[in-house]
Amino acid sequence: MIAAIEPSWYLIVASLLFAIGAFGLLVRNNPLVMFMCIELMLNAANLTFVALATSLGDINGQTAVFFVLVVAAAEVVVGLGILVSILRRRPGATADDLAELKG
Amino acid sequence: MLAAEVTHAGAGAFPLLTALIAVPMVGAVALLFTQRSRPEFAKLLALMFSAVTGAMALWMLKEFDQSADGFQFVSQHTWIEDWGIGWHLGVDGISLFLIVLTAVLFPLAIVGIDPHHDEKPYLAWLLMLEAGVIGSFLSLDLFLFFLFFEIVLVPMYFLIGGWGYEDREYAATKFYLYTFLGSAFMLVALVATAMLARDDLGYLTFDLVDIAEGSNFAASTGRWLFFGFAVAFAVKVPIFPLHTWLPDAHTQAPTAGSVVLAGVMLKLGTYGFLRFGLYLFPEASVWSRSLWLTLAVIGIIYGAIVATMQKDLKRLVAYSSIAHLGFIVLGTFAFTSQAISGSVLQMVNHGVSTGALFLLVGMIYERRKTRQIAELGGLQKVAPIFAAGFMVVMLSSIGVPGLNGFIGEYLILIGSFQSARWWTVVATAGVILAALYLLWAYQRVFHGEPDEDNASFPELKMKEGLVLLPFLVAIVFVGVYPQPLLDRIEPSVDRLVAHVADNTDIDADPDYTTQRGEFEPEHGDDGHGEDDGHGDEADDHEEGEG
Amino acid sequence: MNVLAQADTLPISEPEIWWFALSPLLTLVGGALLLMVVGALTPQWPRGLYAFVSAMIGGAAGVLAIFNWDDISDNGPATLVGGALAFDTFAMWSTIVISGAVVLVSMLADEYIRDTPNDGPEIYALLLVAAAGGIVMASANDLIVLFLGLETLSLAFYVLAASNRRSDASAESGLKYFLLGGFASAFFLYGIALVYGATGSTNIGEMVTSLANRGDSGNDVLALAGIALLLVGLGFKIAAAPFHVWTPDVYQGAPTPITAFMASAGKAAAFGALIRVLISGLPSFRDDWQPIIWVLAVASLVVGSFLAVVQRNVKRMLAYSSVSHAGFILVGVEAAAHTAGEADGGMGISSVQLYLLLYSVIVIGSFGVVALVAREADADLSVFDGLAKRKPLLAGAFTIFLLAQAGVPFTTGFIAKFGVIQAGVDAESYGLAIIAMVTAVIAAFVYLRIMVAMWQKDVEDDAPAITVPVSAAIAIGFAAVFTLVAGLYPSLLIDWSDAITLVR
Amino acid sequence: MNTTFLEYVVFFAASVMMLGGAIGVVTMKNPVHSALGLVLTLFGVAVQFVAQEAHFLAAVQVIVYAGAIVVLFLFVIMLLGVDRAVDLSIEPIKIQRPLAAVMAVGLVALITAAVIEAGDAIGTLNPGTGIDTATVEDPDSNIQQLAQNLYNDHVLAFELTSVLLIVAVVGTVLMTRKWPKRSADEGSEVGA
Amino acid sequence: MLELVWLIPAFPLFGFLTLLLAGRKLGEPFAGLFATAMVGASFVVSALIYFDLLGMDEAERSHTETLFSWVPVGDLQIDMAFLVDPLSIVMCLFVTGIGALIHLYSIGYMHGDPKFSKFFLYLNLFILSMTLLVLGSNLLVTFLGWEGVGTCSYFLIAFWHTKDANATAGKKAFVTNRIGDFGFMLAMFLAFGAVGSLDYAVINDSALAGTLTVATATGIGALLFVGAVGKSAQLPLYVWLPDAMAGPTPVSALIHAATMVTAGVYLMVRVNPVLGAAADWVPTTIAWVGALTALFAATIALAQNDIKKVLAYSTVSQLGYMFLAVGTGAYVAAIFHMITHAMFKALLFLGSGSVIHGMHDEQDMRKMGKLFKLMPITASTFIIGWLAIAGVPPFAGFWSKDEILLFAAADSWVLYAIGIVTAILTAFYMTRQVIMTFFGKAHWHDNADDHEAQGDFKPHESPPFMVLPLIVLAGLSIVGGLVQLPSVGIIPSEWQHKLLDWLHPIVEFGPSAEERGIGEAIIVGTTADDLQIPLMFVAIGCALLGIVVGWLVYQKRKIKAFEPELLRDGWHYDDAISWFMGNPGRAAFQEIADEDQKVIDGAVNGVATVVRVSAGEARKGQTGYVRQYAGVIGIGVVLLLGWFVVIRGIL
Repeated sequence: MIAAIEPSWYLIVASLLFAIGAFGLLVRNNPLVMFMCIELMLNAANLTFVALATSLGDINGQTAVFFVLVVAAAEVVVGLGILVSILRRRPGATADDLAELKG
Repeated sequence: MLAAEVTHAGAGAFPLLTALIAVPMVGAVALLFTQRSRPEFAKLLALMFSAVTGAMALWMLKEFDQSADGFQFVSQHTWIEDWGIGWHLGVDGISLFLIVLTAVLFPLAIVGIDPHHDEKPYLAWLLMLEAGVIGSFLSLDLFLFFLFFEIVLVPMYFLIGGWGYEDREYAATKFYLYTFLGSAFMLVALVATAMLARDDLGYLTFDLVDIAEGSNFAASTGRWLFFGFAVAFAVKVPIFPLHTWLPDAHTQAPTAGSVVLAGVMLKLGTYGFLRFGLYLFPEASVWSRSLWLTLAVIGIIYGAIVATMQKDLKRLVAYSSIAHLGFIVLGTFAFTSQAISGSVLQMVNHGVSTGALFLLVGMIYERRKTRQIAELGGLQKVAPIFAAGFMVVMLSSIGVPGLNGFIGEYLILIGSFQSARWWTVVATAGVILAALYLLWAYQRVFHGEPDEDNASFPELKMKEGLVLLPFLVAIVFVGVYPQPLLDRIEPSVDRLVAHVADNTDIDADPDYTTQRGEFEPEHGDDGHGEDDGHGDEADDHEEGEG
Repeated sequence: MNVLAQADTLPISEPEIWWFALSPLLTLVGGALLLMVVGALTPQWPRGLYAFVSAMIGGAAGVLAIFNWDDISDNGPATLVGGALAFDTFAMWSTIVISGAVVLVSMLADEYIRDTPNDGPEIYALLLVAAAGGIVMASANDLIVLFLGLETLSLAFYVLAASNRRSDASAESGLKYFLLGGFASAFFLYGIALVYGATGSTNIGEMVTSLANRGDSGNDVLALAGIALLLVGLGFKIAAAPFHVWTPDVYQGAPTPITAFMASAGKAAAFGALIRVLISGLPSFRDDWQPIIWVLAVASLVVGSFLAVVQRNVKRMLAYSSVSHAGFILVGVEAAAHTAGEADGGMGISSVQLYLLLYSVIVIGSFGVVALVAREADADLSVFDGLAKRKPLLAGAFTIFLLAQAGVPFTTGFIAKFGVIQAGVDAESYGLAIIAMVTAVIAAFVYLRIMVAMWQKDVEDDAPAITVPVSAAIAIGFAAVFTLVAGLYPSLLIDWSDAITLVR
Repeated sequence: MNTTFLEYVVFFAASVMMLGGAIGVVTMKNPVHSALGLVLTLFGVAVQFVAQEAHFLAAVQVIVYAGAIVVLFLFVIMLLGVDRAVDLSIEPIKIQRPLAAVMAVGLVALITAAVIEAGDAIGTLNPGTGIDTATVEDPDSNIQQLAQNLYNDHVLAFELTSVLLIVAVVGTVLMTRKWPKRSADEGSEVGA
Repeated sequence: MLELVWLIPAFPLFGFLTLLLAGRKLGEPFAGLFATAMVGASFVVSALIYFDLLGMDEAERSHTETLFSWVPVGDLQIDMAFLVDPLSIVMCLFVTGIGALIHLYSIGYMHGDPKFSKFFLYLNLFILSMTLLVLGSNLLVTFLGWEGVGTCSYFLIAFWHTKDANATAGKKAFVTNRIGDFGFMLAMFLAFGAVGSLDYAVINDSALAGTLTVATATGIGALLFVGAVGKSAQLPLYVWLPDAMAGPTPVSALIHAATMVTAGVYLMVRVNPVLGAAADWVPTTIAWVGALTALFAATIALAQNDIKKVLAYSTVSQLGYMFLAVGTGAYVAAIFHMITHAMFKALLFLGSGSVIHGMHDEQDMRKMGKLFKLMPITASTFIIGWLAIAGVPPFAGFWSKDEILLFAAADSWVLYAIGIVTAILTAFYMTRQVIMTFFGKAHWHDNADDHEAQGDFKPHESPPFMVLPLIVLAGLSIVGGLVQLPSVGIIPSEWQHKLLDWLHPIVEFGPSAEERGIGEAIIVGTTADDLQIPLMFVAIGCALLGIVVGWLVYQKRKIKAFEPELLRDGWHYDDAISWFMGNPGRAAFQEIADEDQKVIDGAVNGVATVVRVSAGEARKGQTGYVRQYAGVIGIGVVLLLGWFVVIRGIL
């Protein structure tokens, strides 16, 4: 290995990214932004995969990232589809506005 | 030593016990296909099925080999092989009369009580209930027993909820949940029993006989398991302080529901204690007897006191059941042949007399549309025959000698006195209270001058009389000549007592011809005979002695 | 699946593929494609044909799974496609359950969906694909494959939940499900990553081997962190408290047949995955995660039963009750945990699978009735008032399902509960077993409430008429009969479930 | 060493980029700005990939994410016209922010703790055969290895992604297809 | 003949069943006649058996006739069996004999009552029970009869149940008796535990043989005495008997004077070997309870105005005498007094019934007076009864009371003093009653308005059905003493102690018995025995003293009548009990019943409420905000991570 950076550094940075994403999902009200936060979390996971693959010297981690990318893409498509269908009916609706089901 | 099972000669050909369960079940299903608009046809059909069941039960009674102490008419088939569960039915002296009582009570309830609406489902539930109750009494497999023990809740729930009085939803739900809660513990204990017995037996089985004879639980294990079973039975009995579902359920249930509930369903608890408590966990039963005896005695006194102050006639009878069942529990945990035989007999007796009481209270309600004691009065003047019937049943319930209630109560007390002296002394005091609340109620309802509403109280009708008659006959017959019953009950009870004695240090057959009982005189001037008295009794009831 | 293109320069040796073993999966995916492609190319099909085809495909997958089961019984379990999938009785059982759910739900959905502009092949295609995803989850022998299966299932569910576009509730439930599902998936993925780092592989078989040889490695902490996150993702899918929060809202908002599918196939798949990951993959950490399973089980039991009590909406009641059922199934998982990784696996896994099968039928039946009586999200209890007088058979069937859910004897519900309790007791988890039974009592109150409404309340005058379409009637009828008959004579099912093993 | 120092620089630069972008996503009032923050993060991640010799993934990251996904986001934002700034100082759910903070801090702390505890042991258990990195002689080596792995060990997963995409397609069709208006039950049908 | 003993209860049973089925059809007076005939038949059978026994050797005079096995469980083998021996047959004789007379009387007394046949139904049932009581060969059969008579007593007290007081009195009698039964039952349990049987033969033999320990014997004896106290209306349980006068007068005569209430005495005599084997305090207590009851009841009787109440308290008092006898070992005297008392008290009651009948249901003596001329036969016979109870020789009561006093004196002079004071009081209040009713000033016309027959109301003599038994009983009251004449010189020795001889060996006597401290007390050689004749004159003197003073007070009005409220109210004993039961007792019951609802049921409903409320609170957590759900999941994540990383991993 040539990388001098400890793998744990990457992991810690990734955990920060992940936490920011999770935090964002909790505090933001706009479903699109919440959605972006999920992407942040997935990216954190990806970074973790790659860092671990590097430290393991194992290509499987990288392959996994490849799959995650596809998943993320599919998820975005579906998610945006749902969002569009909702926001078309109720323009400007926030996540908090969609709280009719409760209790 | 007890493993031998007696299969009755000639009974092998026809699966009688299975039929006892199947016939009412089939009847219930058959009723579903009748027309809603033809209630009388449904009633006829239901009556037919229940009568056939009753006839089969009576035939079983006739064929029952009274000298044998094991299970008879045994029907055993594998059912869920992987879990060691079998369709294992059998009858012995302990269950015999309970089954006969059940099978006879239902046709009477069907004939005698009119639900007023929705006859078809009502009758179907009744028949299903009958199948469940009989099944519970017949099951010799823990799993099977639990199935039946649980299933009876459903028809009862619907009967109370569908045909009951004002507060029926509350009462039905309370009944269901309360008893279900008890069973929850039992289920866990039951499974644990089978699982732990597997270590001793070498195979997984839920068979009662196999487990009881083959297992050897460590003391602490057995106690926990017993406790699990006991909770369910204690709720069902009900033992103080787990009783409050009963008054509500009884009061709100339709008459047939009350009759069946008091007549046979409560016995599932006391029967369970005998069949599954003592038989499976003799050590734990003996170990915990002080608790049960104490609760039983509290129940006797407490039920009577609370009954005294009831304003609702049905509630009063319900509380009286709590007191009466206290006696049965007392007898069960006395571990003497007399006491347990008395308990078994008293189960039947209570079924007859309290069943009849509920029937009569139901008739009063039919006529007056009230159960409030305060609104009744002077009925003896306008309906003397009705009053006479009520009186006989009431006296039986009080425990007047010559009637059935006395025999059971007496056997329980005399048997318990030998092994649980001070509890019995208190319990005997409960006999006084029984007279108090019932006579007081009788006075308020039947004595005095009838007011305007009560003056037109109709006399007992022919049909009602015919329904009541079997109860009265049973009350007097058992009171005067209980021997045929006792002869059949006793061998099985002796066997049970011997089983308990084998596994504990209880003396199954104390020798009464030598001096043993010490009545502590106030003077304390006589100490002799102290030692040989204790040897006969459980080592752990010094608290009662001292 | 087409054979992969090979570049001349790349010596790629594709793994051996045993097509018949994959046939249930292929059937479902192929069926979905067929529906979409043929559906797109032809004009509107006759009424009910989409549903029929979907049901047939589901049935075919189930039948193929049965053949495979036979094969496994004879030749023993194996792994497929380079160790990506497990080919064992456990997987086949899940396949059968999920395929069965497809059949029943398709029949239920037919009439329901016909009333909407969605009456095309899409819904059914999504059902089939979701089923395929679920089967992959339950058969996955690789965490990445598991993740992909989970995403396939989830994405399909998100869309299905939101598919009734006339209903705000449906849209809301879809969005909520999507956001929370994505959130949970991210945790799950992160967990996979960490476990991968700690074990050097995502393949379950390799994980077990490497963990068995791990010695005194500091990596354990990383693996533990990963397990925690895996449990979050799986806990979310199985709707175990406190990760159940989405369940009531989504179950209520989603079109009712879809809810039925989620509660049956979704649960079966998720529990399959849970067992794969924990029992198959991580037995060496069982002392670490077993207490969490215990806690999740208790929390689910308590939360599910308590909250169900205070609901007014029948769909929400059933949703919360499904949470408590999840708790029950977790009792079986907890039992299996005691012997995870040992030769004698105990009764846990069998009991879980048996529960899933029996519960699936019950819950589909239950929601099927709800779908007919209260078509939309507003399934208030009062809608069921006097149902017994209006539709006695329907009310009778619902009563059977409710009794079964309450665990009343002579129904499959009891057998299911008995199985997990037995497994729990066998594993000496007495406390958990008792808690489970006590909460079952509380939950019983819910079912009693619905029964009271049906049998003892009077019909509201302005209640809309209830029509019972034939296909739904068949599905509900089958479910009711199955619930009773299998409850009465469960030995065959139990016998089969006892043969459930996990590939090692 | 220079190389090492450079790596530190790259690492920190990329991390700042990545985390800064992430913070931007969370804190930007306008969703469009959030999307741009996302782009920043994605690039940061891509740089991190490159730093770890995962060139192919870095490329795909940029193409798929930045090129497709973010564009899709922006497209939807514009389509729906939700590109309005919102006031983030108001939090309608009181407990939400402390909750989120606790969660975020907890997550970071616990995972960091785990990582630090694992320390040198990371990557020691069951290590792989090594990752081919792009060299001058064989610029495709990483890609080839990846491909081989993809089509060999992960062929099923790969095929599953196609199923996933089917779902996406069918789902989107279902969600976005126009429904005929039905005046009767237009409006809320949500339960009380 | 002895084998036919079952016929004794069988006749009344047959009568009962017949009346049950066809009573209304038989109607008046045939139902009554039929019932009377049945009891009469029993009497005949009893008499035949009596003569049969008479012809046997003393040792053979015991026969157990087993009908069937009644309650057989293991060691407990209880037969439905009758014991024929001198004691039981004597009891049978007077139960059926007096019973038959009272039946006869009732035909007249109950004339016109709408429930005429039912009355006889109950009476027959009563006789059946009573014969079972006395014939039972074991404690349980006796108990069957014991409870049976109690139940009949309940029925008959509450016979006119439309009046609340009657119903209450009936219930009171039953419940109070049950308190006594408590003792009876425990005694049986103890006996079974000790000897494994409830047969009198086994228990008594074991007591005689000395195998019964003192402790056990004490227990059995004391507990049976508790039973006897209840049934025989002794302190502190006598309260029900005065109230029992609410029943028809023949019932008072039959049940609450002649037969049932003496069952306790019978029982004590029946198990006299056990009492002998018991600790000394048992007989002493019995004696004292008897003596005190005798005195206490006599004082109350002094101030009663209800003609039947006087007799009721008098009955309590006389029963006290019997227990005094039992306690002092004078078993034979107890039986003797029981028999004579049955005769004269039945006579008095029936006489009072006749008066009440003649007065159109008036019971207040203050509204009577000067009835002698109007009701000569009733008055004459009543006077005979009066003399008998007052202890005037040669009437029956004198002999029996005198024997009791003799034994009391032999035992303790204090007891004797109490007895003799009671004797004076008895003579006094009975004199008061006779004068107020039959002599003195006529008050009945003052209150004529109160009576049904207004204006021309005039008391009249009763019909022959009623008068005939009076005459018979009067005759018996005169000669009853012949049964057991004392060993006083002027009486021929073969006439002496007939009853004592007859009851041997049921009541053991003689040196060997004395040695073991059982059986009849031996008074030979005591001071009392030496003073037998003087004591006899003292008793006669006391009786005369009471009569004279009574005559002076009520007839001559020379001395002001002393009738304090306290006595009239029975020392407020009954009131106190009623108050206690009605107020704190009832309140306590109500409290417990309320607590049942509040605490126990409250706990059950409380659990339900806790579930509902806590779930309701938890439900609010399900806010519908998706972000909050994510927060919940997030917290779950942190907790899980905390567990795995910190607790399981790092620690």
